[in-house]
Amino acid sequence: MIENLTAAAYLAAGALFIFSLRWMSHPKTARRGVVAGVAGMTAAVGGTLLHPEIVGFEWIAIAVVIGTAIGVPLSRVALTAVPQRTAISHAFGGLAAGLVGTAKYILWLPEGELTGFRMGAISLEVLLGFLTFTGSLMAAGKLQEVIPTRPITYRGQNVINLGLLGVALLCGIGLVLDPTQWFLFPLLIGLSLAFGVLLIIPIGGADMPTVISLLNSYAGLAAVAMGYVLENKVLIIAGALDGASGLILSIIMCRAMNRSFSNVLFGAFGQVQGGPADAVERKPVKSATAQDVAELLELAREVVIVPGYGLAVAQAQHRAFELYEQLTKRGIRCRFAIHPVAGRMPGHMNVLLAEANVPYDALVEMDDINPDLGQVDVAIVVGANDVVNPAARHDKSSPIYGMPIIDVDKCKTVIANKRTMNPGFAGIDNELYTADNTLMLFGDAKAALGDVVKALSGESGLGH
Amino acid sequence: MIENLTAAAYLAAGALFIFSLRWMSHPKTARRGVVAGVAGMTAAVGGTLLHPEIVGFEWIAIAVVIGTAIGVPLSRVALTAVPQRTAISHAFGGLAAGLVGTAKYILWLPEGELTGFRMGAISLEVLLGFLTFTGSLMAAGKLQEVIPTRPITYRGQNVINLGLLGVALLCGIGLVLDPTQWFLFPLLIGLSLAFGVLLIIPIGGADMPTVISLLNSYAGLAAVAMGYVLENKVLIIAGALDGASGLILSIIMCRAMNRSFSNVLFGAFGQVQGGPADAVERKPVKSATAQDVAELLELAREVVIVPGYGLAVAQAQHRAFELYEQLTKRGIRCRFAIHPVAGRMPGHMNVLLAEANVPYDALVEMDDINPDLGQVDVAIVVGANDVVNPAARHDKSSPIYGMPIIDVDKCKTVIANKRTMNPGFAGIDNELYTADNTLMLFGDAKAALGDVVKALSGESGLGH
Amino acid sequence: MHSVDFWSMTFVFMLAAFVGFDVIRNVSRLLHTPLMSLTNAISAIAVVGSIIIAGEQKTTLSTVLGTIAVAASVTNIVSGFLITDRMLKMFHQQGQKR
Amino acid sequence: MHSVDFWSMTFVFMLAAFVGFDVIRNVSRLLHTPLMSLTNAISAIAVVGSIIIAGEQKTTLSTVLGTIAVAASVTNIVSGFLITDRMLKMFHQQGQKR
Ligand SMILES: NC(=O)c1ccc[n+]([C@@H]2O[C@H](COP(=O)([O-])OP(=O)(O)OC[C@H]3O[C@@H](n4cnc5c(N)ncnc54)[C@H](OP(=O)(O)O)[C@@H]3O)[C@@H](O)[C@H]2O)c1
Ligand SMILES: NC(=O)c1ccc[n+]([C@@H]2O[C@H](COP(=O)([O-])OP(=O)(O)OC[C@H]3O[C@@H](n4cnc5c(N)ncnc54)[C@H](OP(=O)(O)O)[C@@H]3O)[C@@H](O)[C@H]2O)c1
Repeated sequence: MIENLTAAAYLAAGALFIFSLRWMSHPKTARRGVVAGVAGMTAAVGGTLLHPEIVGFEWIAIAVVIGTAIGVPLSRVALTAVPQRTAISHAFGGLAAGLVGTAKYILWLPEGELTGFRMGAISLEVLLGFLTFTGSLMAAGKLQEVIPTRPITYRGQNVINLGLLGVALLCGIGLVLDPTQWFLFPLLIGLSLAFGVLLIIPIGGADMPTVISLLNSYAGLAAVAMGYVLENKVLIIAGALDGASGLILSIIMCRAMNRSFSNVLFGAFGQVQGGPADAVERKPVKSATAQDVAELLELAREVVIVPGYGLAVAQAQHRAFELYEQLTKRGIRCRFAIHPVAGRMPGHMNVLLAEANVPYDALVEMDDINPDLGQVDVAIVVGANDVVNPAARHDKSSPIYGMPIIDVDKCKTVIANKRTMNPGFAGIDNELYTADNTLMLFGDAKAALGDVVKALSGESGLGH
Repeated sequence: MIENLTAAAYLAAGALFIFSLRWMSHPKTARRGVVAGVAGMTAAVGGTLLHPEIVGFEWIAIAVVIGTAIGVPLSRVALTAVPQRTAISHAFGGLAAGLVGTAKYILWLPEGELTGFRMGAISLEVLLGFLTFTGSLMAAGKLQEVIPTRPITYRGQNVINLGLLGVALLCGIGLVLDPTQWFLFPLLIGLSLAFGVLLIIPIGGADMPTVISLLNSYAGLAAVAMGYVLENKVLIIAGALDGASGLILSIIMCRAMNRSFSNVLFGAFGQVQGGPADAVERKPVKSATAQDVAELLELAREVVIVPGYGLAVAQAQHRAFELYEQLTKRGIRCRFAIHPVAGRMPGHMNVLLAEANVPYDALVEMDDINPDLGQVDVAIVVGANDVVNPAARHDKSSPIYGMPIIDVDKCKTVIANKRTMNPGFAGIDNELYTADNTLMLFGDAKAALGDVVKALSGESGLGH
Repeated sequence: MHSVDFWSMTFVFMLAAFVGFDVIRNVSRLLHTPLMSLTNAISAIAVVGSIIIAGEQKTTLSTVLGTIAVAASVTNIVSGFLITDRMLKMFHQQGQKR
Repeated sequence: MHSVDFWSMTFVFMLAAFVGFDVIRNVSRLLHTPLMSLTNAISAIAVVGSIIIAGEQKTTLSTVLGTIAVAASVTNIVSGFLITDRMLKMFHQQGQKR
């Protein structure tokens, strides 16, 4: 009877998780998705608590209190710290999977319950769990810049890493053949932990979002392995959903950057190549003041704002919203053009601008806005660089060649805001800044946009 | 070992069926979908033949020969007979499910293997299987017009039908409670067979496509029930896929007709309400000759052809293609506007026109073409009626009010081809024909379009 | 049937239903007629059950029923796949040879 | 583990993977950041395994490991759902009140 209750609860949990993700297909239903997720998790936990093997709830209760005490503050971080938070969370997930696998090994070893299949599943779970643990911690460290963000590479690195992984797999195989060779188990754990660290070291801080997504996928697969170990189908479903999600997001990122997985994992792309000092004889740039920009905008009928990583760094989203409001008030059509990899994580710009109250129907995806750009009078590029670099379209020698970009150079006038002439994430110059129809608006995005808004509202007084 | 082989084959079959349907998402990959389907079926059959319980293959071989002998000619029917063929096929599917359920009952009864759960699943399988069998045969008969197509209704019909279903369900419950009450089993079969017939009698011939789709869904559910009986997961997967497909297609049809399921099943809609004789004082219509039409077309820059059921009846698709070719050759942009329920089955127009060599990129869905119709010079409505009836937009008292239509009345000129002023499927008048910008081209679609093509090519001789 | 098996089946059914709805919703409207005949062929999966009944030859009656069921299913498989392919062959793009 | 169970698991995995790919592909690009935290919360389903280990209290070591695992999972559940909801609350349409 209780068995059936538990099974029904797990079935419901699986269905609820699926609905949860389905409802993320549109902002209108997305919050319902969270409710479904919470309901699913409640069903899964409830069904588990019915398990007759559970003899005492005290430790569970203590753990829940601790988890809640850590979890609540962790959910209140600033939006700019969301990538780090996600990474830390993956670390916790990996740790849990690894520990459950370890506990199962310890419990089943004396009972002689370790069939080859179980041992294999446990080995996989432990490997994936612990490498996700240290890998995610490293990723979080790089994102928080506690650990140097530049890729650390040395000769033979890939050979060493793959060798380590190979030895770990051999340990797993050894255990499958004879689970009583218990010394192999701590070795497997140690190697997994070490592999997680070494895997991340050669990857630049800026590639961390892709890596985090991949780690998400690994965490999902660890849950699947745990599902096989515990013969629990809700673990398999939830794990598969996560695995798919992580994989798809990293594929989207790689595609939008026109790079391959192996290039991200082994390419050490995050380095500034050459750097601005090397750049020889740059064409002169035309620079403008906030007042100039305001005057230009007043004459425009259609304006597009292209936000990038700089907007996030400067926390300039609220100024961007004020600018949007000023323009809309004057009857100027104003939209935001969102590149899929603008910023440092998928959907980065969307959350930031949503936080600043920008309605989501004003956020237009690259593919939808590109055809319209010929009709746009002024494009304002705010702290974006690579995602608007025309070299991606025509310069076959450019490292970003082939990456789809927002074609702001087709707009009548481009205003580009950044602090210096330094390159962005990809470390390359951007001919957009020296184009004839581009005006540079130098300065921190928050301050610069603020000045433009002030100039706009001061002049006309419409908003007062 | 063999068990594992079978299980692996079933797993592969399940995955292949899913790929098969996924690849139907685009005509480019669709033929690959058939290959995947065949591969999946081969894997499933192969895995089954490995079953150690199978002691002799002679009957299986004979059955395969018979099935192939019937199947091959059945696949060669004319495209207009496809709905009937599908219905007959569903009948075979239902029969197979019902017979397997019956055989399992007969085999398990003396062995005492009939647990309550198994008995319940068998009852469901038998009920769904046999009602699909007779229901589909009736539907095929109505479509082939072997059986009178008009709905046959009488007072208390719904009560009798539901009563019959209720008794059948009671038989099932009785069997679950005590499977040895074997006389209940033939009663259940008989009631299921009768219910299938009675279910279809009150439904008009023209509603058969929706009914067929629903029966497809039932056949899928019968396979699912068989899966539970035989504890076979590939049956459950394939059955669920079919169940979903039938349900979605019937929902699409109902929505496109702006009707509810219960209206289709109990509404006896297929009757001609009032009929043309009742129609009082119709506005005069303007009629045109093929020559007039050809002259109009020569001056057009953009033409849309709207095919309907009459095109299928007249087998005029080849003429329509010739017209399309003539126009395209002259540099006139010509497209086909496809309403989701034009014709008598979902996708009817698409297959017909594809058969006549029209490229699928010239077939545009209603929602995509409606916004463009204001710019269209000439719309040629070929044997379509309800799907272009503007009453659906504004006349709240019309039975088709709310049904989305192709807004041909927004085109500069409309040419409507049909044989008479008789109404179409819904049995109502169409104000489009009396509109100021409409010209009627009376006659059989094949002949009429043929004349237009002749007039066009004769005049200019461009094609010669 | 053990309750474990029942739940396994039910998990599979739940997931397959989700897959089915997603997959079918994405089928091109162009192809709804071939879709009907393709699912028709796939629903002939009942052949799996029929083969076992016809092959295990436990009683004459069950063998006869099984044999008829196999014949009916094979009819669907053969005609379903053949006609689907026949229809799909007709679809071609602008300028594309057949 | 019986081979029957293994195959049940594998069917569930195969189907869940299909569902996962279809569902995630349909997630709005607008919501990719909240999606990451939502899947993060869902992947804390490891709590199910952790609770059993922590609750069956078979050995001290296993109880300790289980307890840590529960704490880690609960952290993810709590923070994952809360931050997702926090982010989603920010999204609103033109003219729509918050
Ligand atoms: N979104 C993702 O998921 C993701 C994942 C991995 C990698 N990436 C990569 O990240 C890059 C994103 O492109 P992006 O155009 O958004 O950014 P970007 O190319 O990195 O450029 C950001 C620009 O912002 C400027 N900036 C920095 N701080 C600023 C401030 N306080 N005020 C004003 N400007 C400031 C910088 O110039 P100054 O220093 O001169 O001010 C810099 O040129 C792409 O190359 C993409 O491939 C994205
Ligand atoms: N497609 C589906 O899946 C489906 C399913 C169920 C129901 N339906 C229903 O079927 C209807 C389909 O609309 P529709 O506009 O395609 O068809 P319709 O409304 O039934 O009209 C067909 C027209 O074709 C004309 N016609 C018949 N034979 C002809 C011939 N040989 N040459 C020229 N014209 C001929 C008829 O007029 P004359 O007799 O004057 O020639 C009739 O007005 C809708 O009401 C829809 O709800 C469709």
